[in-house]
Amino acid sequence: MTEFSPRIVAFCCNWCSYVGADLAGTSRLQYPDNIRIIKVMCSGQVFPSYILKALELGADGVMVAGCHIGDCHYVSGNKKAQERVETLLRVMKTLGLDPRRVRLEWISASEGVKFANTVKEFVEEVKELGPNQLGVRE
Amino acid sequence: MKDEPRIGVFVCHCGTNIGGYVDVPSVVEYARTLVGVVHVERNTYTCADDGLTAIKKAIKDHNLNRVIVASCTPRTHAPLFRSAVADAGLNPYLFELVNIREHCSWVHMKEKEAATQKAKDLIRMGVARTALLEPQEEIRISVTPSALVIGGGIAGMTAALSIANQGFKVDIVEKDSEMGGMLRYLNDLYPGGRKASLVMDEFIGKVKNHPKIEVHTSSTIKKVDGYIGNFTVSVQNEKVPLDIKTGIIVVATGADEFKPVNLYGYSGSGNVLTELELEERLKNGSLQKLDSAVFIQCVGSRGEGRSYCSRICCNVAIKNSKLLKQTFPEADINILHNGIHAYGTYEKMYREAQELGVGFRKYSKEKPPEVTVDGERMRVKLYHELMGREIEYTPDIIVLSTPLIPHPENGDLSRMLKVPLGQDGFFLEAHVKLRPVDFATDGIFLCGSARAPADIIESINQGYSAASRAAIPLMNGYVQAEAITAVVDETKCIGCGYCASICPYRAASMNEKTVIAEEVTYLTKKSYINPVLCKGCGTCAAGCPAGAITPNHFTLPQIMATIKAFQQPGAYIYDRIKA
Amino acid sequence: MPHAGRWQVNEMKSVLVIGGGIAGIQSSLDLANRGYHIYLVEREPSIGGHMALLDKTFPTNDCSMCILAPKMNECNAHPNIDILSYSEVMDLSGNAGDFTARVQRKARYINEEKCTGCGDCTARCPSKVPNEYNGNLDKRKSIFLPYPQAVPRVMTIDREHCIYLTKGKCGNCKKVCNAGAVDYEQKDTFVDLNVAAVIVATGFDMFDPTHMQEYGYGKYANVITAMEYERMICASGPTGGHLETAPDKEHPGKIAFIQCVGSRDLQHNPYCCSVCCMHAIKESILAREHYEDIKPYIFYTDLRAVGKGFEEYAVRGEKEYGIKYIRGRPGQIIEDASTKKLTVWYDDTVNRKVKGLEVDMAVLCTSLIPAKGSDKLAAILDIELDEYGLYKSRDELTAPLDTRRPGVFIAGYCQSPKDIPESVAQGSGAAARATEVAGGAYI
Amino acid sequence: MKQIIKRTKAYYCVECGKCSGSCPVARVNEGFSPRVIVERALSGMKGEIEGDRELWTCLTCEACTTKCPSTVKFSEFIRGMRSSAFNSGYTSRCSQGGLLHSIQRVQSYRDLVQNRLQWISDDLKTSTEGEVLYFTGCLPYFENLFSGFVNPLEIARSTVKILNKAGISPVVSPNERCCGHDLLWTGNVETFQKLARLNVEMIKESGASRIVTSCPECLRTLKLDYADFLEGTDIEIVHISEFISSLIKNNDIKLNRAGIMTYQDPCRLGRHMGIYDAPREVIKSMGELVEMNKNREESSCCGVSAWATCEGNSKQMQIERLIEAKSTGADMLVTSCPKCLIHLRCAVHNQIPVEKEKVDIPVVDLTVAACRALAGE
Repeated sequence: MTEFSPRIVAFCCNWCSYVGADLAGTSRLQYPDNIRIIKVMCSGQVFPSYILKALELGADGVMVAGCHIGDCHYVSGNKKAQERVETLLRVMKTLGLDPRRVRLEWISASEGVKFANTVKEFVEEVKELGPNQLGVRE
Repeated sequence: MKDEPRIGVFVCHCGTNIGGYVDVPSVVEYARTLVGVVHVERNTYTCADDGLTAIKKAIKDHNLNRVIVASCTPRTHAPLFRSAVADAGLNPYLFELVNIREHCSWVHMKEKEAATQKAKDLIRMGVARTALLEPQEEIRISVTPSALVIGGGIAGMTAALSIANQGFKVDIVEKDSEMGGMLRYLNDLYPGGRKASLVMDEFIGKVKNHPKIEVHTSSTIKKVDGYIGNFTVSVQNEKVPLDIKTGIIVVATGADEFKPVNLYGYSGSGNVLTELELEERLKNGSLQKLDSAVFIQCVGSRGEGRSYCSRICCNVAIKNSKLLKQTFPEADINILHNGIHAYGTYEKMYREAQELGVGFRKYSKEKPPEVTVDGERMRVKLYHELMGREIEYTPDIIVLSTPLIPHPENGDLSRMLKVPLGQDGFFLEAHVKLRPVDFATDGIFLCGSARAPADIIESINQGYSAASRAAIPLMNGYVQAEAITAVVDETKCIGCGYCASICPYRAASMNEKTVIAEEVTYLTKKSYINPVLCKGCGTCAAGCPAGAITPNHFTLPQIMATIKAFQQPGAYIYDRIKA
Repeated sequence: MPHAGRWQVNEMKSVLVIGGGIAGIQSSLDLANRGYHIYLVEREPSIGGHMALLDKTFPTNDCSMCILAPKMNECNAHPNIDILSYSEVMDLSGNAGDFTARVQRKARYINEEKCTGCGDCTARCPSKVPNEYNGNLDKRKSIFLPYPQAVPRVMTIDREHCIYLTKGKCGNCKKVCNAGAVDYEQKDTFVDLNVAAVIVATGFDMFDPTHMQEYGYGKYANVITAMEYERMICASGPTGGHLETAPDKEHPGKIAFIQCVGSRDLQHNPYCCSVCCMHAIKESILAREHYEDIKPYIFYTDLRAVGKGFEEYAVRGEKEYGIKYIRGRPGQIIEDASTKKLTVWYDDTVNRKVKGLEVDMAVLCTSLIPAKGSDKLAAILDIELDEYGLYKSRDELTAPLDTRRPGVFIAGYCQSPKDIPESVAQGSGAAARATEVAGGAYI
Repeated sequence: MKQIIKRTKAYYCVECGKCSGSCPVARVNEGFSPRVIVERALSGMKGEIEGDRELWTCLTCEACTTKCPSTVKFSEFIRGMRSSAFNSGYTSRCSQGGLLHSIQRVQSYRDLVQNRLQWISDDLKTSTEGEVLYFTGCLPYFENLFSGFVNPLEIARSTVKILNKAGISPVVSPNERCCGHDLLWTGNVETFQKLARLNVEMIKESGASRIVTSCPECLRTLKLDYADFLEGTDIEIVHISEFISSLIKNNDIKLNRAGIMTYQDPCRLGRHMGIYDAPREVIKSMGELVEMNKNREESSCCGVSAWATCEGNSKQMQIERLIEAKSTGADMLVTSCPKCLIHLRCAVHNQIPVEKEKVDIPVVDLTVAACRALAGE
């Protein structure tokens, strides 16, 4: 049996975490290939429905990454993101979905290392959780 | 959607930066299979002139209405490709950049197969999104033809003078009661040895006499509103608060000298001094007699906690050692260093100090000098690595070369201006190499030691540099705003006011509207988002209970299509979700 | 090619920028973006300067061409910028606000307006000459583009080596050119430009270490200069990014980077070049990124990592990329004639012993010296040179961008040693000064 | 010491270490580092330098001096420090038990009557007065000491023969004294000055306007270190290699082919005086020149200077140099300094640590080789 290789989608804000991911690249930090980034202007722009849709379609993990609290390019969008993700996590619990499949991270433009490490950790954690049951179709 | 997508995909090898780790030909073949894609090619460097020409040619030849470039980060290259697309007659927002370098080839350098698969996925996701892209129009914002410079030191004064000489009104906001910044505390300046006070007076004189410059001393920034071209800065001085309208802002707040309390016997009094304290003694002539002096370099820098090199301290120590030697020719002056960083033509100053007889002794980083202070008697023990032995000095004064450190107020200012600080606490420019005095945020610029330790010449250079960058929007009289803003669909808006309550820019407001329904006409409230104020963060949209707000260029259908494409590894069929 | 007639029309204020390296490019864009008309005069066939020849840039390891190419293209596409490449300024008369500059447009034997840069001619050109844009490590043709990203994308015929121009035979390029762009009869032309201000940004040249016999450059195959190394490790360079050593083209196991070759040297160039420590660290890191088994050694005098984030870069180079820093300038390099391996003789500060280190490649970080012809240009512009042959500021402390001639400004390395961001900053700064003068306000 | 530092610009030292990296002695002697010696001086450790045996180890070959980026005149610095040490009562460890320095000191007695012209055979034309003076140097004494493995006086005879061939009958004076080079470089400045005065008297008496030397050390000493003593005169001083090469250039003499040769640059002729091309031109006119890897400015030293230090290190340097010479495939190793000749020959005279084949190459003086190759002889 081949090892489970999770599929993870990450919503990164244009100003900090996308740039942090760029920095991981320019620093040639190697991390697992399981992640696909979708750029948004702000973590506050992430509709909760995006996250659930991704899970529904079988993503094994979803990450939302924004600027550190206080550093939001749009002042407070990340705080809104935090509130919304927390709400969604409660919903997920009720749905019987493991909330550990969704991660909210603050990664700044200078934190290429943190970006790479976060991906590594998250991939490991999702591996332990195993495949998302919603992704298993007949 | 009005038109069937005809997407062209251009995959960049970026030399071997992508081509070396991703199987580009197979990515190209895969891209051909995606629905909506009518043309695919690969380029050695898509960003080069030939690559851009190829894009324009393909748009014409294949009647493309959407373009994807799969190459590097959009941060540096999107504007270039956008303008190429625009040159060929397409709306520049019908372009998408898929990052398969920073986010793919460079982070998966040892797994070509996986990297190739990831590149395919990212392109598939890009195609899904691009198919749904819509043209956007940029708007022009008029610019208030004046500048505000925060900080009245040498960098700020230079910037202010140059902007004023270019024809614009400038307000200088200085927190202290007088201008001059660090110059007020300096004795002689390098290179050349001119008195700091003379240089300072010359600059202050020019600033004060300039009809276009207004100086606000003892004033601090309380609040910053607005955006490029239209800032309102609230300034508090001793008497009255003042709102200044300005088109651009220059940050020239300088830096502080680190006081090395508890290092090398420094206590703030006595004969262990910092460079600034030495300058003070030289300036007021209180140093009457000197038999021996020891300078210690890199005190509090280039180590744990404060890792950076403060750039100017070697030159400052050389300057001061020369002065001491000239004043007290018989004195034994030694500079204990961990590498003399007299970069550029300052090497000459180093040579001159050597000629005068200043001693330069390297210490080992592992065994830094030890200072013991016993009343009046001071001893410095140096482990000389090259000779493999200890040397002892009994100086009259010990001068500690400490780094310039960021102001503690930088944090507040950075929050008010919404510009970032680097890990070292200095302000962080937009790009280390090519945008040294710009912030990522339009309309705010940076110069002098607020950016990183800089000496007088460098501060002046950067002052002019910031003045040049700042004057561009002022001279044009307008800036072109990005088109990515949020728009309200009034038919969906339920008038709840959520958007207005959370918008940090007060771009969303509730307007009264008369709604004519089939049977009744009634008055309600509808959201309106001011496109000039809106920054396009989309936070309102994501929270709108009615889904009435669309963040342009990042619409719900576009993102949803991307998410779907993410999970559909096979040949992708784009989903037409009605907007 | 712009027409002479058009240049007399001068509705916008015009500024002449001499030198199309990063400093000159920055000056040009800053001024063009505020509505000034720019004549960007470049001696070489393409703008881009030395930055175009670098692989990556410190301390972010940004790909040099990746960040430069957009700016080069922006210059080319800008409606307010005329690039006069392969041209030199011959005379400057008049005063600030109203100068007349005479520019010699060297015949490139190509009609710039017709040439598409397709390269058909290059493919058929039989004449091969050492490629100076690749550190002479490979050959180019006599009709050529300096490098694929060259701007403007127009061919140039090297009149020294072209078989037709030297011997009257061949003519292949003309035969194959579908655009009809080849013109062997083209002559040098002169144009007069009316400009309000002049910015000089002519950069630097590299010191030739051949006569420093102790390092055996030119004599030993595996002793190269840092500029040659940049080309070699660059994916678009002559070896496609592979480091090759004699005799078998294997990549080196050990590389010695030798600092201050010709600089900080009272016998040659007394100043510190400001950038060599950093580019050696970068080049070491790149070596390790290309080949994990490479062991880089940097022989330095003082490791001057003085810019923003530089010290941290140096530390990272040691900790993460295994760079071994050795404080000592080597005295001699000796080649083993059969294996072509090199022994670098140096004094080790820590052990206080003189040792010979056997390496496979030695990279000489040679001095950056005043651009050739600086003295001539200084005479033409009536500005001064300093003791090093760089352009002298009116006041080195308070007016670094000004020269003794009002309206003529200097920016970049030609003013004093500096790195890319400092050159960019000065490029902008000179634009500000030029605007002050051209605007005529409060001067 | 402060004076010495000032005079030699030692204060310019930035500890770059290029000197040590260039130093042939440091490669074979772990304890020796020019950089550390200067560093000690700059730290004011006069006593330590004077008392250190390594002060005398330096060959003053100028391998470092020629390329010092800070233009520190290291060999002059060493000379100064040795003089300072000498005045403090320290002396060098003179080779041959101090015999050679004794011989040189004895020559400084004004009333001494030497018997140093016995080598002038009947076929050689010399004069007591004239335009050209041949300064023979210590060759007669070297003949006395080292005839077991070299013939130093053949150099003198060859020199005169070539001068004769050019129509010159040189002055060779019985009152010539040692030029004082070795004493000067081992700190005995006072005796050097005595010798210089005596020699200058002799030179002035001879009426010569041109001096030819066959020894690079004499050349350097007369040309540079006698400058003060010869002030006011207009005497040209040339090395025999320069003289021969000009004869060849003017077609005054012709040389027959004498085989493949490699060339050892003597430190005094090369790095001290900058004469690299003249001897090479002479060699090329009588054979093929194959260079050793280390040549011209980069040339290695013969291992001993001023008879100050001869020890294991010296021998190691000599053997390595001979191996390098042999590996060029040349028929002979040509040098233009009697001391190089003596030292390189001496190295293989007794037991050697390597196989004989590796170092087995004849060492010949340039003038001797040229004289042997004179056409029509």
